[in-house]
Amino acid sequence: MIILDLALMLITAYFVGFIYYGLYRNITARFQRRIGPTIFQSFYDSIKFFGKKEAISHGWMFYLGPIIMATGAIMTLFFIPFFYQSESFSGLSGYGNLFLVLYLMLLGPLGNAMGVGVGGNPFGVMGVTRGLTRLFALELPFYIAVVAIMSISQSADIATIAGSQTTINAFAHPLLFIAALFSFVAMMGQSPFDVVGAPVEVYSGPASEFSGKFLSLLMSQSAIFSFAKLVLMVNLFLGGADGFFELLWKTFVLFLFVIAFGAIYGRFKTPQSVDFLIKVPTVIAIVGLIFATAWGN
Amino acid sequence: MFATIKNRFATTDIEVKREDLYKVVVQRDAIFELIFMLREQYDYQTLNAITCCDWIEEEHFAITYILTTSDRKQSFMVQTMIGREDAQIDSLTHTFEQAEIMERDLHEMYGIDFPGNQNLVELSLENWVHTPPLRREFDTLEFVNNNLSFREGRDGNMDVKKEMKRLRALKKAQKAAAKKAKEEASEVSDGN
Amino acid sequence: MDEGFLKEQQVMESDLNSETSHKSSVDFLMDWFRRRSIFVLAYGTGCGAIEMPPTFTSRYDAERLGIRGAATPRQADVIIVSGYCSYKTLRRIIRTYEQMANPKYILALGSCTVNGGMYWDSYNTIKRLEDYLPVDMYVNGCMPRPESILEGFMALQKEIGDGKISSWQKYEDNYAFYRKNQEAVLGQTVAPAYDADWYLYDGGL
Amino acid sequence: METNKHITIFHGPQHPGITGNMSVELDLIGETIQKATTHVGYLHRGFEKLVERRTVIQAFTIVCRICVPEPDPNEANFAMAVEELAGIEVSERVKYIRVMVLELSRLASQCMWLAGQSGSIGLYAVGQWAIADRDLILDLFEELTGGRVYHMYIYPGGVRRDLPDGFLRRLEKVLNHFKKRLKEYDNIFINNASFKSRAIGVGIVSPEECIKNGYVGQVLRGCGIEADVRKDAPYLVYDQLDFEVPTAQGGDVYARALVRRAEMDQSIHILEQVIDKMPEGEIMVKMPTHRKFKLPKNDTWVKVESSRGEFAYYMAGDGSEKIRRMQVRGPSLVHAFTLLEDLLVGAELSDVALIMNSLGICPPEIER
Repeated sequence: MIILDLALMLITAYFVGFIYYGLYRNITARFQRRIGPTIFQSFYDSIKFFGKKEAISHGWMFYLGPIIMATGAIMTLFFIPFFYQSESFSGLSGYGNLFLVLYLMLLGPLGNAMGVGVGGNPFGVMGVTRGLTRLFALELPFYIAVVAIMSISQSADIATIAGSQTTINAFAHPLLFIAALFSFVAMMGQSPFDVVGAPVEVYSGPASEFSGKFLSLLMSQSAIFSFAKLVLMVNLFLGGADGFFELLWKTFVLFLFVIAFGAIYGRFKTPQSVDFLIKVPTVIAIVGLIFATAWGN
Repeated sequence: MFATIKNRFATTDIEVKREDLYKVVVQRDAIFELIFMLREQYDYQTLNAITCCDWIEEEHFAITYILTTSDRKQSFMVQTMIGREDAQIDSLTHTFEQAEIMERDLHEMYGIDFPGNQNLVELSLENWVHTPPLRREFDTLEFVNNNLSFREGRDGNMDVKKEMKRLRALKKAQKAAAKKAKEEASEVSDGN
Repeated sequence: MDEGFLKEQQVMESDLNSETSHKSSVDFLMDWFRRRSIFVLAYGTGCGAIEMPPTFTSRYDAERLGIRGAATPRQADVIIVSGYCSYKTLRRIIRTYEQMANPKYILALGSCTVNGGMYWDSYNTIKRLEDYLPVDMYVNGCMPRPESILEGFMALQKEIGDGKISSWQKYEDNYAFYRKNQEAVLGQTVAPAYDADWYLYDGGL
Repeated sequence: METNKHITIFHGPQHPGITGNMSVELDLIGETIQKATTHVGYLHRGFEKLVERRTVIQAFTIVCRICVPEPDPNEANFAMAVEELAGIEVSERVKYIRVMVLELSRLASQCMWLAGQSGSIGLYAVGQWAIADRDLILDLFEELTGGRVYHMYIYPGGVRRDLPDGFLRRLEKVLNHFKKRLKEYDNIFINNASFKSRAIGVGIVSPEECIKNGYVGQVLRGCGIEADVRKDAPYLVYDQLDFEVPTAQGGDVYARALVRRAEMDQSIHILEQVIDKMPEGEIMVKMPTHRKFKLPKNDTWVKVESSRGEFAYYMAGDGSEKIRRMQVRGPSLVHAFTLLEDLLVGAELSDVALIMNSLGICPPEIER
């Protein structure tokens, strides 16, 4: 039965993720005063790339990169319960807690770094270096906020954290939420922290050398992973969800915020974004942690 | 200023082109002295351009240095002639940094050598082995015809001149025929 | 007059008789997706590139048709040769084109790619692009307006959707012909020989 | 040299962050640039040779192709050089129309810059708006000349056709629209914290270097030097119009952005005066047919202020109906080599597109 559950979770995340990406492009287009593509556009793109034939090969190590990344994304998804009360759509969350999820979220980028390094494209390597630097910086405030939330809820189980919020954490502990939100924008690769794949600098960063099926795989994992991250944020800070409708509107509001944030800011350089993430959100998170521990108990 | 230049460089050839543009033609060995004098004494601080004009009939290149004052209100064209065969003139890179790229351009387009410029490599062209393209003896149309092919054109493509001639002849013939017919008709009517 | 009419009739009937009507359902589906998603390589090779920004931005908004820019040749479907092509650029275009993954298409803009255009007597531009690369669609004009470019794209999309275009196949099949022409203008320094399987001999898979 | 640390990459010609079809060869350690070498020639068409083979009026149709984003300074230069050599004096109305065309094209070109500069820091919304606003100007051009980008309008001896009915009124409408929009650009782009944090202190040029090496345009004005061909050596009717030369201090990318932004205001101001002052008169001097139109044996040097700085032509006639020699000296020639290669050393890879856009480097005018 769990297999069916996992398959349903994957399919939901896949389609909702792609539709969110389509919406992202469409809403950004509206910001830019144009019509924009249909909301299924990203899905079309991904399928089209699946049908392309690569002209070259860099060896199996190179192609392991996207596969490890996709594995990381899917595993992350499986350990995040969609709803805090329901038995279905809880995946493997009974077998692993928040610590495991945080660990799994790191797996993908590391695997990708390995693959791109083999590819030998200097822009890909540069993109990966930038990505890992940014990852290091954004994890710091995010981990502090998550640790604070865990200590408040006295649990590391995501469903318990989501279910135990009488006032949702975003209002009860705004400082932690703000800190985590900065990290989240960076995690989603939005402006001003989108230095990894900056086209005017390093083409498309880590993905520069990928094409065809593996690019399609990268796009799919990115859609799934984005949805997993959105669900995680909703569970931790927005009180979780008790049904599909609640889940969708909560994730969408969060996603809309990320888009709007990205549309009006330019891109920071790598040192600038690291500097910013280590200073501002980290300090906010620490202050939030102190407040939470002082008042929480 | 003009008097000084006339005396020192024994030239009478100073032209006032516009109120903001003067031109002088001097001997080849005196040109750098003149440029330095203009630069030191009359505030012509900027080298705007180095141009070259190929006078193939008179067997020389006219090299013009265009200098501008630091307030950018006056320009001075300093011209000299160098022979077309083994053309060479000293580089100005030691004084004006930007001369490097201008000389590189002229070297490529005219084959002029600038001793002192370290960086006379190809600028616009790549693997060019023919005559430098801006020299007058280089015929670009001949080069194109030898190396490249054009599209044949549409199936029904016609030579415009020939076709016009044909149409004109046709029209003339028609007119003549009409006239003849008319005459015949009038003859017939006369006959009646 | 009869001739032109007959030719038109042939073109109209050829749709019915073409092999494309027998393609498999997977191919049909793939073509449907290909047609709706076209990634254009960000390479402004000539002056026509000045009309690319208007085509892709708010006023004409090519993205509503599923056409968007791609940064690297590996991810691009279409390369736009926007106007005249100097030898130095041609070398880069060939190199870039060969890096793109199949299926790939070439859209040529302006009169210059058709027959040299106003640079017909220039010593540094090629005159007929199709001697060197397989061109799928010409958009004429000097330079073509964004509307024309969009129309060219839509025509290309239609051909892709019908599964008619296989220019990359043509390039591979007639590689000797293209290579000969390329070497005639560029010398021996064109690019490494293009071969879909070259990696097999190079310590690859 | 520690060879293992160095990496050489080509920034262009196929790159989203390059201004046109050119490339910069970068020698990097990490992401810091050690050495930069500019490569051009991807757009070389041999204009100067083609012009020598054509009669003056035939040459007129191709000169506008020399600089693609802003063709009108080429036409103006060409017309002014021919008129000076042939001794033709054009009417007041022609001069005003030419000023109008030049300022409109300056405004359009600055919009293009807005798009490029904001795109170089990933603020794509500004780029989308600016290009769409530029299209309004192109519509005016289309109405006036028949062409969106290449106009072939400023003919030696006049302009090719008179203003259509109500053109000035429509121009005024567009200007009013621009005035409203420019404030939005200020809010979202020029005053944006992320742009300031990227642009201030990047790509600094010193005033002495500017004068010595012949840098022009915004590079000079960004160092606080009031330099503008329209003021220093007025051509057409710029001496009768009231405008300022905006300057800024610092010599960095942000200073150049401020200067360009202020220039857009000045262009609008000039255009409004042109609308008020437009005189009546002939639009074309009577000229011989192009086969008989001959240039005397003489040479000249003319320059106009383009949107990127001084744009100059050297032209020599030899008594025949063909031009003996026409040399183009665009602002980008020195900027792309002497200046860019200097500025990029020590900069980061992320700054390359930023600096290139702020210099407004346009490759077709370098290699012609």
